[in-house]
Amino acid sequence: MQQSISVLVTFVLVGGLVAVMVSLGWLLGPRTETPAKGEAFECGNPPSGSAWGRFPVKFYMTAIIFIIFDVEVVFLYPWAVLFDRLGWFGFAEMLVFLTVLGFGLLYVWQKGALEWD
Amino acid sequence: MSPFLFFLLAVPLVVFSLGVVLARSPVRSALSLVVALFLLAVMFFLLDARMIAALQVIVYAGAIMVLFLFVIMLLNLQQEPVETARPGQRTIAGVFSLVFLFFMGAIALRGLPVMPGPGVETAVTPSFGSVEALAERLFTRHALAFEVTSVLLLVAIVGAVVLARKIQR
Amino acid sequence: MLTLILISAVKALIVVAMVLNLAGILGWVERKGSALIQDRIGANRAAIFGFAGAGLVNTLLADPIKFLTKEDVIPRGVDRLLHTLAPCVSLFPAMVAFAVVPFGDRLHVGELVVNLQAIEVDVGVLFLLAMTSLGVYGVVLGGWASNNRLSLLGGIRGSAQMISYELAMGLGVVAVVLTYGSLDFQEIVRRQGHMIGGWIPSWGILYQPLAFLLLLIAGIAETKRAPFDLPEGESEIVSGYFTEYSGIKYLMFFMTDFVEIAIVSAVVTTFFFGGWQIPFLGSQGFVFPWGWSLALPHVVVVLLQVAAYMVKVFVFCCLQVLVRWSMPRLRYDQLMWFGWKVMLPLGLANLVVTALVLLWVRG
Amino acid sequence: MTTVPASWYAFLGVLLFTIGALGVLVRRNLIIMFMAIELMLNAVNLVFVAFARQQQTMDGQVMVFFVMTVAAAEAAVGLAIILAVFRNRETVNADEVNLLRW
Repeated sequence: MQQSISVLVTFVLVGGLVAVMVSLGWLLGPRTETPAKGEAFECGNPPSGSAWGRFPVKFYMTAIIFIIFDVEVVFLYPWAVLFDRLGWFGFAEMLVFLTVLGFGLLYVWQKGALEWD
Repeated sequence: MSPFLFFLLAVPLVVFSLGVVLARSPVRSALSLVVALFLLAVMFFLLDARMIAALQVIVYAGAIMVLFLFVIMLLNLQQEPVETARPGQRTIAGVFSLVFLFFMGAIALRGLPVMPGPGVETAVTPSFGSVEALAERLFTRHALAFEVTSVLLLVAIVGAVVLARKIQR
Repeated sequence: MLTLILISAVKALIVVAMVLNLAGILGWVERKGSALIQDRIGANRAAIFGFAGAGLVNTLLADPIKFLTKEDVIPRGVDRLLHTLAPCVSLFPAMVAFAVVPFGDRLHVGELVVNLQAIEVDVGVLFLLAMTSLGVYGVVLGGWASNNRLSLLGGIRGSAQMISYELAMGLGVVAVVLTYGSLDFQEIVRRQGHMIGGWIPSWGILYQPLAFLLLLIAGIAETKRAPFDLPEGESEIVSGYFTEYSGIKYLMFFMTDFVEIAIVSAVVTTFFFGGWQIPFLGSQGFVFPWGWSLALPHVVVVLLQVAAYMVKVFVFCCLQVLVRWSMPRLRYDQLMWFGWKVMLPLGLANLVVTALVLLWVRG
Repeated sequence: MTTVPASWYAFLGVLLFTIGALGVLVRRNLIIMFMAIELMLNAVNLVFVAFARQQQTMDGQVMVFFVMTVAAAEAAVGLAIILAVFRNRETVNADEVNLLRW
């Protein structure tokens, strides 16, 4: 109960602050649009072509590997909290889990998915 | 959770879910989903699933949706032409959805009171929803499922790397 | 119910005021600090009547007013909603994340017990990680909604960097959680209250030195500051993902940077340096091991603890400013190499060793 | 204080699930279809959490844990497939991926 209230109150307060900041800037700032202002900034050169190009697949690979290991880390939190009560059983349990995923890490490492050039 | 709070969360939840389906640009669609997931996390929190709420944000909003956004940006999809639906596809889909909604909704609203249990209305024991209670279940009763999960993740990572890697010609 | 809401609101206001002031002060510290390191005067107009110390006040007041009255330029051909949303989703989670760190012990006011922590959740550590993991959206959206290839490059670089170091950060956090057996910040701070042998405070740094390094480095990488400032690399991609931002929205991105510094400092302080704990200060006052003691009223004790927390946080903020201005920037491949091939295995090894030691010690 | 019965959560879950299903049926963009599937998974999560609260058992929350894991694995592989499809056919439109159609 208390937990929910504190979370909701803080959300509302901080959200309100952010909204006020944005709307104040919108209200107080001048608005004079010129064609040159709306152009993308490319160090003074006129921008050429669309800004949205395709990106190397490397970034995507990073995100994909991150997802898998993020889930792994997520499983570690409850385990860490209960570690004292689980004892050796918990340790063995997690060791198996980590070993299996360790193979995953070795695989992506060996396949060069972590290499950047 | 009081009805006021419930509707305060449920109405935007439905609106943003519709946004996922109806938005023209994939980026807006993805962001609607992020907001919907965040609202769901708040709902989980209010339902005493605090750990699940945090994990919902960490895993879904912080990892999975980032990957979605990456792919949308990576493939530069925002100039996608208007989608072509086959004739009658929308009608059929709409009819099926309505029928499904009607029957499942009826079950949800009418079929549940016979279920045993004290109901959401009652207060829960303080330990309910705590990390210890969750971990205790996860690492003892569901230990096998937990271990199998690691294999699932291993397979997923191998599969994803194989699929996404550049094909050597 | 109403009192609960009021207390929560007051605490949240305190934290927000704290973090806003800290951001302003840090902006000034950074300018003056960098000038000091580079042997310049720096920010020389930010003085009042020639007194440079007053420049701080000037920075705190004049900067926001100036930013507010600047034009908010939105480039042509962008999604205007997303362009406006990006700084908001950047600042919001950062400020909420700061609110979950406790800034003092319980304060007793008559019958009332106020837990000096704006967001009191029993899964505080996870809550903080959840909020910081949302920070990546500000970067991605800012880069994408700018119609500028430099912004997009900065955004993609930034998000890949943030998610890479999030793993190492998570592993560092798990090691700490393993040591204290709790996800509650207050609990973690309380566990650091006693003295080892009566003399040495049992702060986390003694138990988890490697996790401290991991968390600090990953934290600096998450804030995207030098030596990890590739997303904003001035010499190549102008200003990274906020190149196309001006006025208050620029300030919001700027503030997010400083709030993130504050979060890293707060987390490091809480996990490894005792949070609000002061050595030898108990609930009744100071009790020194050489026999002296000094009784203090409850309010004074609590205020001292709050002050200690703020001082510790500020020291670590200054440390990060110092790091920024004394380290050369990494190359992107080095950055990724460091995150994935050094930090991640180190974090895993630290975790396994910690678990083994714990099993051995606790039987 | 009045509270909301479990059936309302169940109905909300059904509603979200239907919206997700509608998205899969109507949209032809593979990525959006995929996001609709994620929405369906989350509708189920909501029902799990609500019933866990009703039955006062943690098993429902543990199930959500596993659903999330599966969703993560699914997203990784699924998006890799979309990427592979896009590489070969330059499209993410489900109707144009018809190499195996009769």
